[in-house]
Amino acid sequence: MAALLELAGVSVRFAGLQALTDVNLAARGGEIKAVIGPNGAGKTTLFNAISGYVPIAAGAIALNGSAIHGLTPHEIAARGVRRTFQNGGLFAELTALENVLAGLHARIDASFAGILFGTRAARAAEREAVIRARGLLEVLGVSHLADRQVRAMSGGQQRTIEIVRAVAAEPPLLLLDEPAVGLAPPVCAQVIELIRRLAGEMGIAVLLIEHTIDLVMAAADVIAVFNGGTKIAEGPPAAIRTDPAVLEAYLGHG
Amino acid sequence: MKQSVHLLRVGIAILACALTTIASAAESTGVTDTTIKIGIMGPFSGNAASYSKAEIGLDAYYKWVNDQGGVNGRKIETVLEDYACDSAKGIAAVKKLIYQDKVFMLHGNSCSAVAMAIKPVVLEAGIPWVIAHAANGAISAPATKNIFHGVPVGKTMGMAMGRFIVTKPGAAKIAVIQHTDDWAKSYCGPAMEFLASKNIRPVVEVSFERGETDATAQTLKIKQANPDFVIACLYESETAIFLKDAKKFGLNAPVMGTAGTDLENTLKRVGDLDTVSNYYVPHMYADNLDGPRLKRFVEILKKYYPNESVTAFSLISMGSAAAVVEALKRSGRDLSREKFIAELDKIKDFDTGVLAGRITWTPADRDGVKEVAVAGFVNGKPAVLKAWGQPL
Amino acid sequence: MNGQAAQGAWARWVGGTHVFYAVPLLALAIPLFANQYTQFVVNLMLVYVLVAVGFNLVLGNLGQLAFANTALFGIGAYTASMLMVHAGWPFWAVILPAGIVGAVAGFLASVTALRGIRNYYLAIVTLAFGELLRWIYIHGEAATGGTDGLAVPRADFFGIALDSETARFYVFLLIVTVIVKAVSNLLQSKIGRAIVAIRDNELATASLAIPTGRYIVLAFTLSGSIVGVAGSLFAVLIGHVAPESFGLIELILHFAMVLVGGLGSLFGSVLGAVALTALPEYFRRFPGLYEMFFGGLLIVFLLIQPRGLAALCAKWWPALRDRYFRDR
Amino acid sequence: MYFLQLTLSGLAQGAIYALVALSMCVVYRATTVVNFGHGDLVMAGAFVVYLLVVLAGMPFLVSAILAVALLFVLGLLIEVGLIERIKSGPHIGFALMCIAFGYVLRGIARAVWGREVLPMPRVFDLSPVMFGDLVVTADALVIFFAVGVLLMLFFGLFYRTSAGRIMQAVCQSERGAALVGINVPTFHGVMWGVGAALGAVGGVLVAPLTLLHPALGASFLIKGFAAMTLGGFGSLAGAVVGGLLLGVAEQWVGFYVSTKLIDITAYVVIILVLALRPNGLFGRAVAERV
Repeated sequence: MAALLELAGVSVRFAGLQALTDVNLAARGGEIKAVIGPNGAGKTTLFNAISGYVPIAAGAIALNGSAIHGLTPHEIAARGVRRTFQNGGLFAELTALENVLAGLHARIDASFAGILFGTRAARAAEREAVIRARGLLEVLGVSHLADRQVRAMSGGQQRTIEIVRAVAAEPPLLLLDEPAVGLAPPVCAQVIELIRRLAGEMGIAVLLIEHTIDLVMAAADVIAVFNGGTKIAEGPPAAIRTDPAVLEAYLGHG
Repeated sequence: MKQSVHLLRVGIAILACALTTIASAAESTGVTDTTIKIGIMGPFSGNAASYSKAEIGLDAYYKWVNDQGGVNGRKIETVLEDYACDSAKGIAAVKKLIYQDKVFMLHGNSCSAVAMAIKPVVLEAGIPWVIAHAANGAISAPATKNIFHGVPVGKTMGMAMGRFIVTKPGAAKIAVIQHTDDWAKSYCGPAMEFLASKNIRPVVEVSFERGETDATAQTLKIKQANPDFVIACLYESETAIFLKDAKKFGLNAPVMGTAGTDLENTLKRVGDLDTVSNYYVPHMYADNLDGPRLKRFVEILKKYYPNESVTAFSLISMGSAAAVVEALKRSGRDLSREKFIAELDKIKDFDTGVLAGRITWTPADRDGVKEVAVAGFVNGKPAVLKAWGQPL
Repeated sequence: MNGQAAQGAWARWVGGTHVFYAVPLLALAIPLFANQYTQFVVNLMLVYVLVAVGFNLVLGNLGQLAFANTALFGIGAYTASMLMVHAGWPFWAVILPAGIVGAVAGFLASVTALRGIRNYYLAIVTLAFGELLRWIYIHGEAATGGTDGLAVPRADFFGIALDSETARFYVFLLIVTVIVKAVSNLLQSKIGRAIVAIRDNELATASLAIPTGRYIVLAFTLSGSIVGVAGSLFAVLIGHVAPESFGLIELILHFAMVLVGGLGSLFGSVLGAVALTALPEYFRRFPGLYEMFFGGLLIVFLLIQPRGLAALCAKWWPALRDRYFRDR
Repeated sequence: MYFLQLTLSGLAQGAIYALVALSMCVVYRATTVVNFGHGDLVMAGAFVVYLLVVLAGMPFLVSAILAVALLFVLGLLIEVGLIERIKSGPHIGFALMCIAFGYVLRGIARAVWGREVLPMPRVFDLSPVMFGDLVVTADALVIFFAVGVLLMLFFGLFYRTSAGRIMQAVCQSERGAALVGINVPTFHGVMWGVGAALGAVGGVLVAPLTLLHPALGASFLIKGFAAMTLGGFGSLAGAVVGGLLLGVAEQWVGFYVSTKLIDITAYVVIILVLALRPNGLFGRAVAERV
């Protein structure tokens, strides 16, 4: 199967600092690929480069064979790349439902004038989206949170809603930046379960940044290890566990 | 749906009712057996609050009239309304006085732009309005049924300023320094018009905004033009700053100020006589502010507002108050607005005791005060002048 | 169970269009009880409802610290009166141009915001823009009447002479109802959600395929057009526009309306405008104390009720909570 | 000859703008709050001096020191009592809070003095000094001297002492400073106090030049903004240079172009700088990182 996302020789520089060097990486539908590495390894920079938040200095990023680097974040998102954010990317003043509806934004077919005058068509488009969003919350087991404001929710609930929002528009590629950070183990397990369902049932390609090694081992099909801005290893969990370069990188950092 | 239609019908019915309700003001509104209600609107707050000293003086005067026994057995009840020199607040204030407090007449207003905004409201209501302080002649001219000007209008002052300037031998070049606001324009405009009629046009015109603390650029520009006379339409603080800078940079031409400043206070602010000895102002009063003829009026003010300091604005509205009291007296016990307006129109050559000019109103000319003198320092003392170098 | 269902239906009815229209319908009766003064104040409230609704779009919903609101208000008022005075246009014909010119000014502010001038920089540059405009009003004498301002001729709305407070009231009420309803529609749609999303987290908004730049421009432009229309109503209500009406003190009033009503709340904008138009009228009897109380009120709200009256009301009556979707 | 004279007057004016801009900048650097009520603190400083000199009959210098001390306390109280309390809210809250307390200060002055325009008695009764054709008034000399001493003192403290280094550290990173045991809230309060006190010096210096009225502060706020923007937002030295440049620019523009433009020089400066060179002359990047 051809890769959905393909990074070839991608480098990113910040003010003379080399954040990513010559990275090659691919993501496939239905596959969960974990990206691990010590702090400062360039994991989040990798996500930012893919989703268009930082410009790349060299290389190419292709989605379904067409280049997406150089596009703005919302253009890349429109092509089917959705992501979550390390320190939470939800709209705190909105409810879970409204957050998920924002994820469906591009799918709501209503014109500006239609919305302003409240035409039947515009209202119908809205209504449809609301039904869809509620359905999604239901399917992913959080319908009870729908009408609650996000800022009043627990960390685990927020992570879940952010993931639901990211997958609302059925993106082929999902980038999850530490979805389980700071969560209690049982909640953590629920989030992992959710991710597995997304890949398994919806066939989404998932790239996942995680720190907790046990968790990564349990969730990921493939693991890519980063250190100092370069990919030092990639392979199935079992192989990574014994990879000498990986061991050295981790031991080197204590 | 049905409910909405019903509501709509009710709404239309209400609308029709409201449109046919026509308010009609009674002729004797605001008059009871014992009182006459007079509405006084002034900028008691906001950036132009220093103007409202005029309305405070006015209020003191009416209080004094009451203590003298009132008018024809009635006491005057003043209603003070603040409008902060803002048009919207001004309209609200006037509407409140007319339609809510139901006053007999209006006596007030310092800010000309606001006076222009409320003029249509007053005309529509037909209530008598004596303008206490605002100088824009367009408020009272052309004459209308119910609006009277109780202070000299800008044109009168400007002409007094201009007339005085041309009495200075060889005065050919004048310079103008002014704020860019309607107040400054109401003085400087007519003064320049008068001078233009004598073929004297300003050699340099500069602006100096309120709140600025340095006039170097303005002063040097004027000095460069080497004028024979400078017209300065500036507020109290800016006048002081300009005079100080003029002294500092050796600009020795005489300066003609406005009635917004007076000699005594300007001297106090500037600090030395040398700097103000060449400063002149149009003088609306019958005497110096601390002179014997005005003493009575200062005492009236101090009796009811003991902490109020006296400036050029303080006594300015008392003259028209005296005329109003006279007209109220002449209207007799059976007071109505129509009668009162007729009596105001019969005020002729009325000596108010406080203003230099006498008040005359006619149905065709409501610009009541047509004489303004000029004052300057003579031998270090403020004095009223007939012409350049000629004390009265 | 049954009671709960009934309550739900009641809440839906209350939160629905019926109630929205009930307010202006009830307001139709105001002229029966009002004298000319109170009617004028009510008309002024209607003008300020538009001012607050427009301002809140940018300040509350989009969360941008733009200080250009009085400038937009003034542009609307001047555009309307200049067209009426110099070109002799009737009132109904100048409302739209006032909105368009306001929209252009709002658009300019949004371009500044898009260039990365945000937060305090945006505040300062828009503040400067407003004062610059006032300078132009003062010195553009031929067109603006300079410091004397412009006297607006008697207005006419499709044949209805707007020469009484009552006539102005009905026309204003109609315009305000239409605009507030349109803004309400907008806020409860994908556009309203996008605007609030940008305020809460601009980066995350872009990650959902929402073109953030476009919605920033939209919010500013729309805000400008609404406040511009408010300016045209103001010109007709006051009958006289002068530069002094659009200074910093006016700006503080606009701020206070949005804050006291509730940042980001449409219902709050209406409440704030009504409350803070009435308040100065009450403070007439204490001249000189107004500024102190007004500033104090702002401080109290910021400390104790930063979400304004709207949040307070929503606590008692949850149906009034601002929603950014609708399913009817 | 006029050129030098204009420049000199401009520098004297600019010195006051510089002081106001610097005081706003101190608050901004330390707490990232732009104080929209700062003009009213300048006004408050001027009024307190007036009170002490005219009503309490104290000598000017003593009054000035007392006024500055009082404003320090006021600044500190504002930070602790108002600004710190809304820390968790959006930054719009800070701007509104500053506008609100400024309005209250103005309201207090209005309630007490309302209609009066207060003249300050002459303080520096020295005759002007002549350098050839160039006139330098005592007022200008006092301003130069006072501002010069203050700036040396301030920058000396800020860059040369250990206390100053602590201040710089907190400005760099609040979290870091808290970790090494600096009491950040106290620091913020003190810096607000310093800002208010510096602003009050501006008011004290302006008071003898003009008459006092409650709306005095508005123009200083705008001038301060313009100077800060010109110098690069957040740059302390930039604010000072910006203030001086603005003062001089006003005089030049007024004389060589038109006096009508003096009033808007500050606004034009703000708009031009943010449009053409948002970083100002000395500042770091303005645009928020995306």
